[in-house]
Amino acid sequence: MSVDDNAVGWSRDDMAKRAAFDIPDGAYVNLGIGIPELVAKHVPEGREVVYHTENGLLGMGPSPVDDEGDPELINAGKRRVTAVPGASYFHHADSFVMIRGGHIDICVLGAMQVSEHGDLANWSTGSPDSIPAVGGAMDLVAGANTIRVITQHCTRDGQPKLVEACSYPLTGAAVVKRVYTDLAVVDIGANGFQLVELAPGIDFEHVRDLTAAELRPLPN
Amino acid sequence: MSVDDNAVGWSRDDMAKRAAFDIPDGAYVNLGIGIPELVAKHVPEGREVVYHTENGLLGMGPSPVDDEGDPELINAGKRRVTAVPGASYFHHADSFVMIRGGHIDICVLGAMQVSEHGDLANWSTGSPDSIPAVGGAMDLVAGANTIRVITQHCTRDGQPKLVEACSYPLTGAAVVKRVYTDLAVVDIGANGFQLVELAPGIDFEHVRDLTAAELRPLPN
Amino acid sequence: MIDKELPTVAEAVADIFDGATVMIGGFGEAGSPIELIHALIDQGASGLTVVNNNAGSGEVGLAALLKSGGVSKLICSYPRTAGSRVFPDLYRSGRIELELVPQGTLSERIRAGGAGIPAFFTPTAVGTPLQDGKEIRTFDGRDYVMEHGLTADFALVKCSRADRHGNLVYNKTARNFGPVMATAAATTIVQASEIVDIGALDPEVVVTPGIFVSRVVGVAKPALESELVAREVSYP
Amino acid sequence: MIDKELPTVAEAVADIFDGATVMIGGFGEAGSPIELIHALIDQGASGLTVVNNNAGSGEVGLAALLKSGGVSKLICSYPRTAGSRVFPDLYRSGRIELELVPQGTLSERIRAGGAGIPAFFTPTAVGTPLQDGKEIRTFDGRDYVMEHGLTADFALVKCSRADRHGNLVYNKTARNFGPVMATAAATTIVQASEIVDIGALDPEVVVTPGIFVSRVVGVAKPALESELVAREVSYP
Repeated sequence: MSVDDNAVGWSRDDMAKRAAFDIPDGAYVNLGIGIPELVAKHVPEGREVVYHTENGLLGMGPSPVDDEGDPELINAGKRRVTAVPGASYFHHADSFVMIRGGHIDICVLGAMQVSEHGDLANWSTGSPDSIPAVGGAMDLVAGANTIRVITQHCTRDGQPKLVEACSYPLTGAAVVKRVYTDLAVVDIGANGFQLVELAPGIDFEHVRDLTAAELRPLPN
Repeated sequence: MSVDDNAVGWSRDDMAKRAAFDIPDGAYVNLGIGIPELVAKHVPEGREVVYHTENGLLGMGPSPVDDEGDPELINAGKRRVTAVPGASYFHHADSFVMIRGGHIDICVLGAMQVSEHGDLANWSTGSPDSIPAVGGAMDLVAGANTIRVITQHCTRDGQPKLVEACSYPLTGAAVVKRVYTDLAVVDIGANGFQLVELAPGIDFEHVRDLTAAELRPLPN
Repeated sequence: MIDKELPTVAEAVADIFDGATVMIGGFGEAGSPIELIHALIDQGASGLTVVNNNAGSGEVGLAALLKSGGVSKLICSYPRTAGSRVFPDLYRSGRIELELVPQGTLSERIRAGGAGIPAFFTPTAVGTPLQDGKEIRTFDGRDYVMEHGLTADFALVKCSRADRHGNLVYNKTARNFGPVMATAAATTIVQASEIVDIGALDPEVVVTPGIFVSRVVGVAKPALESELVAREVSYP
Repeated sequence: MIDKELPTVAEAVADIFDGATVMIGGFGEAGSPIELIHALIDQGASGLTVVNNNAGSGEVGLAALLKSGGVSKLICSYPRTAGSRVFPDLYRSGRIELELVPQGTLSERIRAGGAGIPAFFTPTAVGTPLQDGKEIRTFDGRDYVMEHGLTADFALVKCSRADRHGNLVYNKTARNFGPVMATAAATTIVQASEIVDIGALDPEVVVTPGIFVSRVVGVAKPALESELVAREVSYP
């Protein structure tokens, strides 16, 4: 099976929606670039979640329509956004007080690899000709209270992203608590990968075969 | 001669005026409690000096008349003050960024003792029953670019305050560059105390006798 | 919905426990959350470690909290106030422990605590008795003292205006320690002279973003320590 | 009288010397002082060490400065921009040195530099290749990396409004690195979209107090990097 062929499993929006479901009312949340950005669209009815973007805004709202807006009101991915009522602006050092100081409840990031120990690699392939660029990822994984990951279960060429040990340079060691993929929700605990939920139409064996480390099944 | 009997020499206002004369146009200045506070009244015509008070105000103005004003607009001595046009408020950590980071050009402090090496003692007699209280003095002497002192040349009971070595606990070591007393202006350099100027009616021998360390006379 | 507003100061401080570390904002009376402090006295928690720049004046506010006997340790830069007897009496009779910290080191330790920085180096206090027992390290030929970040279980902060998210603005030099203490406490409790609608505070001028605030209680006309002291009020 | 205003960007950057360290504000195009950067290109200083979060885009602003060959080292958290070839080409051909610093460590190092703090400990980058060669120390059972304060000879900062004292306010997320860089440079040079009368800025809302600012120059309608890039402008 090609993983790009997502006839079964969760779409990018499904994954984001599933992650959004786990974010409680009142949480302060930082969303990484890519699929994590979609989480903001799926806050369940009746909850109020405050989004932080590390370039100096708490209370980030959706991107303005038709790419209007202020070119100096952007998110960490340099996309134009809006500010919701109750927002505040601050400088970079203060923004990372929020991150490093443990004030962000949940951070949802993308990943290149996640190990069964919760190690995360999401900033560099380590290839000598790549341009290394880390941004705020290392600060987020070191500082936010709960780190979750949204990622396709496998790379475009079918390599598992959930592994025994990351081969890419780490963003942080033992930091990821939960992973949302197109196939499943997987927790990471003292015993490694623990299946929490399967996407519709996906069975345990399929996920297990695409996971390059032991995956514990749902408890009976 | 009793030092309290200041028929000759400089008054408190004279000392403050002399210190103010040495503050250049455009300087950012922090003034300690006591005689140093008087310096602000004596800025020479045509100069603009910005006063910093460590409790969170840059652009401190004089105390309001008749003790009006806002009880939450005070200086480091907890006296009500005003804010001049161009002022700004900030929190304590930011205020000490200005101090520790070397952004304050001149700090004028009071003293209990100053040594010929520039050591300053101005926070504690070291007496076991005194209440120790340091405030921002140690931060100011460690951080401001130039530390000057205004003080009576001797204590109330006639003890010299300019000494070879401080007997009181230090506020900072090798920090004071210039001292204004009721009798003289004295610089502190590699060779210790250097007379710069005598108050009217005061001769060198008088100041020398009331200084408990070598005092170099005015160069010929 | 996020609504951090509580109706009374008593409810706001109800869970401060015996032995807690409590940061209390204010420099002198400016920014002193006097109603929250009085509520804490009424609540009766004991064995507290209090962090404040001063030690209060008269027998109200912080001085009253000290007098109540609920404070076993004070972390402070300047515990001397003209005319106040409460702290000197406790200190001289050995009934309170004092950790004296230079004011800039105190504010930076609190900021570091809130910023996830366990330790930093400062030139302040080098060559003085306040460096005793601390690690000294040389950078570029100058000596520095290593100081540790400071955190607390609770912070009591006074501000001028707040919204239900806990966004705060302050009045003039009453700002002082409030913003850094709000970052450094597990639970930050704020008394606001006014609670405004969400969106009423311009995002450009918010000083303390709501992420640092746990509870807000409106205290419309806060008492002034200096007025109470002038009237020789003694709390409770 | 204090008047930090200069009439032109050329005069404002005239004394930036070969080999200087120059902090440049901005996160992407937000807060990028593009007119000051272009003036620096025209001025021709070389061998610069530049501190910025990114590496510019297209061939204007920061990317143009890099392309000019005047920069020998970049201290940066994220030198990757879709569609920009300038930095990748310089980097791959070994013509520029890169010091990669996590974004929060970068902003804190700059703040520390401005605050007189030579070093501090952070949990960021522990267990990653970016801890290599750095001191690791354990506090309360957790490992931290020691990082050093960062200062500069010059900072180039963009703000929305300034007065002749150098008090500054910013526009939205264009604030980013400006306030901390202003504290960390020996000479801080600011371009302001508007210069207002002294007293026109409310003291409660000033973000950068004038003490941190050396020079202010008005640039009434600053160019937008994204618009220049879209028009494929190449500076000079």
